[in-house]
Amino acid sequence: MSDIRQTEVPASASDRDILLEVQHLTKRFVGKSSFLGKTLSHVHAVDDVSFRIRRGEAFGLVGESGCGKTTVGKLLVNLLEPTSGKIIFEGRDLTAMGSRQRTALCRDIQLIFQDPYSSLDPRMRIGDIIAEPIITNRILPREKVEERVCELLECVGLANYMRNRYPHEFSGGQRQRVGIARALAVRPKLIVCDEPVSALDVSIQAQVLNLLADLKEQFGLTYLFIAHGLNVVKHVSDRVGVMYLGKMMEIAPKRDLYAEPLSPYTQALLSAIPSVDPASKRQRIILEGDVPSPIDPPAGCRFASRCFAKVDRCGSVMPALTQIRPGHWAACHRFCDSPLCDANS
Amino acid sequence: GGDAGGDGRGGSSGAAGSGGALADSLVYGQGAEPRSLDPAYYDDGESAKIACNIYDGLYCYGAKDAKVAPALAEALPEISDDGLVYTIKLKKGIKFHDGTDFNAEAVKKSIERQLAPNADSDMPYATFVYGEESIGTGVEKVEAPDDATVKITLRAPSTPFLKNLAMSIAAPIVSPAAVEKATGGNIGEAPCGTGPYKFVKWTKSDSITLEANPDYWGDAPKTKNVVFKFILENNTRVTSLLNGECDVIDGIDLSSTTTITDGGYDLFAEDGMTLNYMAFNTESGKCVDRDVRRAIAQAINVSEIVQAVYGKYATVANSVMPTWMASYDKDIKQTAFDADAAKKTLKDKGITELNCITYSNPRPYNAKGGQVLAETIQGYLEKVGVKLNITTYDWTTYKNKVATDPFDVCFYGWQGDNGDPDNFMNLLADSNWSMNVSRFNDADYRALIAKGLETPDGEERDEIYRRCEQMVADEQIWLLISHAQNLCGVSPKVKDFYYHPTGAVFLKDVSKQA
Amino acid sequence: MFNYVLKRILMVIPVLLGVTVIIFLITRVLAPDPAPVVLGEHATEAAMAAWRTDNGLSDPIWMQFINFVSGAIRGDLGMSYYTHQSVTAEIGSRFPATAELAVCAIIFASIIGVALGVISAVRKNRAADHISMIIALIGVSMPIFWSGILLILLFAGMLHVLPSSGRISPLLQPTGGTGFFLIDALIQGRWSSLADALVHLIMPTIALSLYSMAIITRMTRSSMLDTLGEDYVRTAQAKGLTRGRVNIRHALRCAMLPVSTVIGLQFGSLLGGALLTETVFSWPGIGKFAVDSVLKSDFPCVQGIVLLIAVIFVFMNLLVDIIYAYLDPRIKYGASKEA
Amino acid sequence: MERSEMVASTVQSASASQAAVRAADSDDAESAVGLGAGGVRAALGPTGVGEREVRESIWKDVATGIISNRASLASGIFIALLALVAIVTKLFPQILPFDPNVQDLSLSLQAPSAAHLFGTDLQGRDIFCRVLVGTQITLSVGVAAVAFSLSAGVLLGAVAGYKGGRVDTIIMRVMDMMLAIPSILLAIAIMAALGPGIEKAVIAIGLVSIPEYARIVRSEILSIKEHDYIAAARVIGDSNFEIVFRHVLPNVMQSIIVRATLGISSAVLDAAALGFLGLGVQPPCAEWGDMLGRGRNDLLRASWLMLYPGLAITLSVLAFNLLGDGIRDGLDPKARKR
Amino acid sequence: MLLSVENLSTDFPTKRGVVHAVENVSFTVGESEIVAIVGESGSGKSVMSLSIMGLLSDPGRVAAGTIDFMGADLATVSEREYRGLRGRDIAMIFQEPMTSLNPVYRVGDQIIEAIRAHERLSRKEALERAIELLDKVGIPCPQQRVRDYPHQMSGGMRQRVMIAMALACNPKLLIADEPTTALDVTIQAQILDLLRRLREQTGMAVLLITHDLGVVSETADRVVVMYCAQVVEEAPVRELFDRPLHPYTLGLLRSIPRLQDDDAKRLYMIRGTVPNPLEMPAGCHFSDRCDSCMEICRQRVPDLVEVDGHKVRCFLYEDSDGARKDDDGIAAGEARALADAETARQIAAADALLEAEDIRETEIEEHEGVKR
Ligand SMILES: Nc1ncnc2c1ncn2[C@@H]1O[C@H](COP(=O)(O)OP(=O)(O)OP(=O)(O)O)[C@@H](O)[C@H]1O
Ligand SMILES: Nc1ncnc2c1ncn2[C@@H]1O[C@H](COP(=O)(O)OP(=O)(O)OP(=O)(O)O)[C@@H](O)[C@H]1O
Ligand SMILES: [Mg+2]
Ligand SMILES: [Mg+2]
Repeated sequence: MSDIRQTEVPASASDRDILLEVQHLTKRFVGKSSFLGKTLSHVHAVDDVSFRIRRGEAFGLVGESGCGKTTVGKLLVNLLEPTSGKIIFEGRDLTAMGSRQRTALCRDIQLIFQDPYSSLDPRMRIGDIIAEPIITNRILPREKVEERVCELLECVGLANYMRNRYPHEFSGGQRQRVGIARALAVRPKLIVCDEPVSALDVSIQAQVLNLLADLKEQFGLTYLFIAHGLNVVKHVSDRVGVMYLGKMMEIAPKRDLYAEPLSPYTQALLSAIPSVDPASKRQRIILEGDVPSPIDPPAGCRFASRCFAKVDRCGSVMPALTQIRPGHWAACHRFCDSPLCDANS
Repeated sequence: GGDAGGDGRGGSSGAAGSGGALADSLVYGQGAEPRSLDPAYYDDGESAKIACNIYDGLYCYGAKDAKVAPALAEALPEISDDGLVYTIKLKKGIKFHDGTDFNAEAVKKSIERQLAPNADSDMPYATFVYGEESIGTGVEKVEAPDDATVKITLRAPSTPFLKNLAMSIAAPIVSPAAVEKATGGNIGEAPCGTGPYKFVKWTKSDSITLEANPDYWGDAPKTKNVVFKFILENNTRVTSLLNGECDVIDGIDLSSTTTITDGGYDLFAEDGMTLNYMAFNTESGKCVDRDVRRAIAQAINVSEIVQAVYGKYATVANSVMPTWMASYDKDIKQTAFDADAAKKTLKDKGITELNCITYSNPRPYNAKGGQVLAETIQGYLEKVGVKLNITTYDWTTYKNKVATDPFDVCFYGWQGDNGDPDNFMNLLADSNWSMNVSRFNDADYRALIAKGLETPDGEERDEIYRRCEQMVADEQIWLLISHAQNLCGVSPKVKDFYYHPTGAVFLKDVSKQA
Repeated sequence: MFNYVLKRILMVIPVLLGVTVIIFLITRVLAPDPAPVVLGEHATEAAMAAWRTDNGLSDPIWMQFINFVSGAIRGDLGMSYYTHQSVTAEIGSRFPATAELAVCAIIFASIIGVALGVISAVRKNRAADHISMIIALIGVSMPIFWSGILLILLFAGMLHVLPSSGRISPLLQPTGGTGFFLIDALIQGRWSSLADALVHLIMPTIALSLYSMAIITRMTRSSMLDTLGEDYVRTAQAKGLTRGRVNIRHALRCAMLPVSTVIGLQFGSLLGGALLTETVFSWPGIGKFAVDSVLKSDFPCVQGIVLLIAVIFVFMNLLVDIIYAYLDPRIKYGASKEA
Repeated sequence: MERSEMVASTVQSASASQAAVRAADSDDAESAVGLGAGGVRAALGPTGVGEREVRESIWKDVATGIISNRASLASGIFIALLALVAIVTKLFPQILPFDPNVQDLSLSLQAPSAAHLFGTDLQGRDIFCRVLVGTQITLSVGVAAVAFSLSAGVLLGAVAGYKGGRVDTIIMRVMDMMLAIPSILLAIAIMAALGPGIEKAVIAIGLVSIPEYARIVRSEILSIKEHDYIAAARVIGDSNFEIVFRHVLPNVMQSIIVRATLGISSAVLDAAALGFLGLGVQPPCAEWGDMLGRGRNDLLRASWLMLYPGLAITLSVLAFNLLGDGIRDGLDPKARKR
Repeated sequence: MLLSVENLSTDFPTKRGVVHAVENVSFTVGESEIVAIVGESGSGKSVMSLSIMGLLSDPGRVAAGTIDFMGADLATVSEREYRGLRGRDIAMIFQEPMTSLNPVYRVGDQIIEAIRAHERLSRKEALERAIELLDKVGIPCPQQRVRDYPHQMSGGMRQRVMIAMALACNPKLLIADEPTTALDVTIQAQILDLLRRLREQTGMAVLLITHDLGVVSETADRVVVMYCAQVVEEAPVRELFDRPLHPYTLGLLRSIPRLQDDDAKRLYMIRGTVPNPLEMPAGCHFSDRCDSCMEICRQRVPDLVEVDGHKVRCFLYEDSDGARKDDDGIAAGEARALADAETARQIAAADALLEAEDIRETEIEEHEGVKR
């Protein structure tokens, strides 16, 4: 139903700059299956999502629980097989590769997990956890591994002597640092941070966010930063994508997005953030109802059921992600109808 | 001496029915469930014990001996001179429990169902009692010239045949009408005979209930209801006696005897018709050498064993035949205990190790089970420098193994069927190794046995078996151990209880004080 | 819900077929030839051969299997080698005894087990808890056959207050009916029979249920402790409900979900335990029959019993699943995954 | 996993009846930290007080578990003693006052006395010595049967759990089939088919408990597979082999250890049951269940014949149960954070 | 005052020692006032609220202090009376809507149970009331929804049901323990909106426990900040955000990324982590992490002193003899706290920069090393 031309991947930079390009990425899980194993319904976890990440950029991905953010992350690091769509990393299509080749490329994309408790093997020492990827991928000769581990520990602000401790001896923030060090160990080009701070206390959050910012600067890393709070994403990322129920609703440079959100969903999301300063608070939009189930969602705009500005078409046709302003893409019938809409691509 | 009293008191108290009213039920506890109540289909004492109260045979044994007496038959048979034709007159006016008449036709049918071609492979005693065509023994035909006369023609003369007809296995007369009605002609669960008791019900694994047959042709049974309860565990059975749940129990373990007498209950103990022995493998292995067999026999103090294992409830066997049988001879000399001599011989022969197989379950001839014996003998042999390796099997498995395993010694025994010497002595002439576990194969011996079979009862016949006995002792085929006593616990209220050596328990005259 | 039940029922079939294969392999392939055992002392080779042919043992093994399975489907499990009666009848006449015992045992075990478990969870780390846990520990550690013998020794042998064996005094046995003496006696109004049957049941029930009771106690305790720590229990307390109501209506009700599963499974394992209990107490059920049959190489009976027990076990599981699904609305109303 | 299967698997996993219960029943004396503090945040900050978490070395945990609980410490010592007795009586049989296997009929059925602490049996053998020597068989059968079923069960469970899919279905269905036959009946049938003997008892007991181990290992692996650190290992490029051996198995170890300890207790019980039914050891070998089974015939006259072996069985089973409980407390799986 | 908690201390004796989960906490809640309690995880917020409800789990116990609720001292009241209060006068809702409802009963029945625990109503009347309540908390089609099981509802709906249940008997005080932490922001906005509306409609007071300062700022009238079992600061909400006094509050406020902040700036971080409750620093509990830590801070626990209706527990505002400093001293303290925080932030940033250079160097070396 959507025009290919319109759904071309939003980009405004030259190809060389593009580290990662995701095209029409779709992932469906089996929801219910019949007795004979026939699939009766699908969970549309990620549905036709496209975006690009430039080198050295931090791309934020926000959305409510269950909208498919983690699934996108897992697809990128090959923990899940996409149902369809392409993942082009440094010009090579990962989805078209054989598994061996793919594994070899794995080390270039690393993942930081949300839950610092379950992401570290409780039976391994911190030092070994960090050393493992180095050894597995034969990045350094054995005798140099130790040295490297020390550096990495230092990098993430942990003392050298902690190398011989086990994860349970650390606090959540410290564990998260270990997870970061492990991801850094293979010198990845892209790090997918899956809600790295949402399990942490406020006072610890800042430590980890600062660390991520520092590391990005130091190593020129590229981030895909997943979060469900817009304020955290804003602090970290350069551009932000907003997802809702498996669909990308809006992509824009941070400044544009926060200053002038186009999609009604983004607007609602922004207004819902409880703010410390009442002065900066925009008009509160309280959405009705809950996020619908991703199992066999309705045909129209995914957000239509809760939208405060919906028009007739919303119920039947999913609007395509369209460039409304330079670099600012949105999927909403309100804008597609506007003259701006035609001007793009 | 068939009526050797022993110290059994329950049986010999003559003052029955002296005081008070009689109870109308009697509970008899036994160790296992019968296989069947169709005489053609069981081979076990547990079944016979019950069935003998439901059925009568043409003949029966004396109340306390192995003499054959007429039962359904009018008198002892007329036997033709060649010993082949038996003419039997029947009692008249007797009815089966189902109301049909007992007559010559019924006898004919009862026997013929166990003859080829009617017999099936599940009839365990058919060939024993009625012979086999293939080896030219047994019944050739049965005729009923009139309602009260039966004529049985044998293929070859057989002295034990008459005794077989008195057995409570295979020989009892069943109602042809009932057989016709039963599926597969098997009345195992719906028995119907002419006996003093009628079958009422069989609760599987639990009990069988009988009730008095009001139309019984003989003296009326004294107790109205009789229940046979199956209680597997020995001590539980004893407990049930002491607890008043049972009035009589059998298969008592020696160790429980004091418990029973201490509890104020009577102990019935009389010699049975059994032999308990250790057999040497004469066909292969280390015991093929007779001297070795003798030496081993010398090493073992049988009377000590019997005393220790069975106490006073078994008699040391110095003859194959039980003491009370006519042809028993107390002068047969068995090898004497002499450990030193044994040690020397065995050393010379270089025997240091022997393989032994045995059975774990208690048997009628060995209440302690073969394992105890084996272990005991293991002890004696150790003292003469021989190691006995024991392998124990469950009885049923064991019966396979004695024919197939390469053992040096094994344990076995025999419970007599019909009180005839042939029944014991022909074991060693058998070519079936699970019967003849010593695998003894001697032409002279076999000739003697064949002769004994045809010779009519009398001194000549006794002499034949005496020679057989001596041969067994000299060749040291078996190490005879003991003749077991039948032990029963009896409530003092029960009068006139007797456990017949053939394993039958006739309850018709037994009464119980209320 | 319907789909769920259907699916579970269909899953039973391969399991039962597998059980048949396993037991067939053991009895017909591994085990020694039964002929000499069954035919006994006087059997000749020819007789044994004839017997084998009669009993279908000379057919190729796969054929025997097909015969057995096709027979089993028709409810014909063959003939006992020993008694020449149909196995179905042999088992059928003994099954009520086992069922009665097992049902009494499971009821006893559940009531006492749940009660002890609840008490010890509610009074955690107090004397009542420790006592219950000690009982439970002993329950799982004492061999059934030992505790059974001790009971007999004490109550029948020394105190003479309980009968040592059997289901009922034979002359009090209700005639006809279902074979379940308690039920028959009730229906027929034979109170002395009922009392006698109950008295006979006491010791075997205790011996048999001890192990299951212990398991249920432990399971109830831990499940109850889990639910007592659940948020909704605190919610219930915050509503101002009484302690008893919170413990029973909220905590126990939810704790019973896993416990009900265990109770169902214990019923299956009781049937296994019945093997030993019935042997010790001369209880005329299929457990004792199973042991006897195995020892007598009466393979048709062994196969029949194993199959029956497997069927009971599997259907018990099924029943438990269905009850569980019924008790737990999350399953009854097809919940989404998280919940 | 669909709901129905979830239930099915709860049910089935519980069907390793003891296993489930024992696993479920852990002393959560102190794991209820941060009661109101929902979710992960509660566990944040430094290691909470009294909070039990997975500790580094399994063996250290095992030791801590045992030592921190008086009952399990006592049973640990008791088991160590049993093992010592077994080894010493095996190596130096002359240390025993009487030869446990040599009969002396003159001493038949003596009541317990100073000379014969536990009395004598029918063959006049000293029951005390036989009980002591019985530890050899009890421990070796227990350990061997568990080792047998453990290795087979772990292998099958690991393959089923890790591979999933059809392999899983097939393996687990076969396990279901075995579970549907009461283990003691299956063991008896196997023993009847194989004939008596201690090795065969080990095989029979081992075989029948394979499904339990397979189930436990499988469900453990399934739950461990959910942990992010497995995903992390895959992301850094570990192969399946490395993941299984470096991350999965070490973390399954603890439940295996607990289960194995408790498994020994049920193996001892099963062995005793077989012995009791006369399907156990060959004479004159002393085995407790066998002694009990034989002693039962003389029960009314000589209650010591079944008293001491029965006590020996009960105590050692109890000890293994308590030990297992202690170890489980040390390794409390509930403390593992998800 | 509706509720006034005075010097409340709650202990958990454990094997490894006594955990003082709540130490000397005092605060008040007035009629229809929303008081927020903020603090890090483990700071004792939940234990404090459970102490008020009398629902402490083993081995917790109220060690000292009084909890005065409408004239009754809850710390000494009998279990029976307590039960009468719970659910009727004080209601409570919990953080996890997913697990706070009993999964095996219909939500309607659970609400009815709450009603009938305190009021003699027939089932039918109670059901009507339940439907009414569901309607009030904004659940669409309440007539049908009463028949739902909890699992058939989303998290937001369940939390509404919890609120409806809490409202069943028109309580005077609602304790809401992190009612929105588990929810999405858009749903959180709905719930907070609901709470505010209800307060207006029914005049019920709310004790709102949270760790999210944003929520506090938008919802509460007054704020109590807890750190390591103690109240470190208490103030009306605007006052607190405009003029945080305690270094911890200050740090907390500065460490959250705000929408209007300059993103390039590094966030302020509070150093270290929350201490283990069994190994509390000797003096001020925050001293280890405090940028303005002084000698005295490590020796004594400061008292809670009041500065114009604004209470704070810190030696920046308290003399060594325990008295509140004069206004100048307070201003100085305030200034110092701010300055220290800024310095700390800058130092940290500089450190990070240095480190970065270090690492870059070694990395270059390594790269070459590997190539060779
Ligand atoms: N393995 C799976 N099988 C089936 N459904 C899945 C699976 N993994 C995820 N889903 C479903 O896909 C949808 C998207 O999940 P995902 O974890 O990507 O969401 P998310 O945006 O990361 O949410 P959160 O903020 O809660 O982490 C959810 O509805 C989820 O239930
Ligand atoms: N049962 C208990 N045994 C021992 N200590 C406990 C127990 N319950 C709570 N504590 C301790 O009490 C302190 C306060 O816990 P509490 O749950 O009140 O924190 P909180 O502020 O509610 O945290 P969160 O924000 O995570 O909910 C913690 O240090 C905790 O370790
Ligand atoms: Mg996620
Ligand atoms: Mg809390």
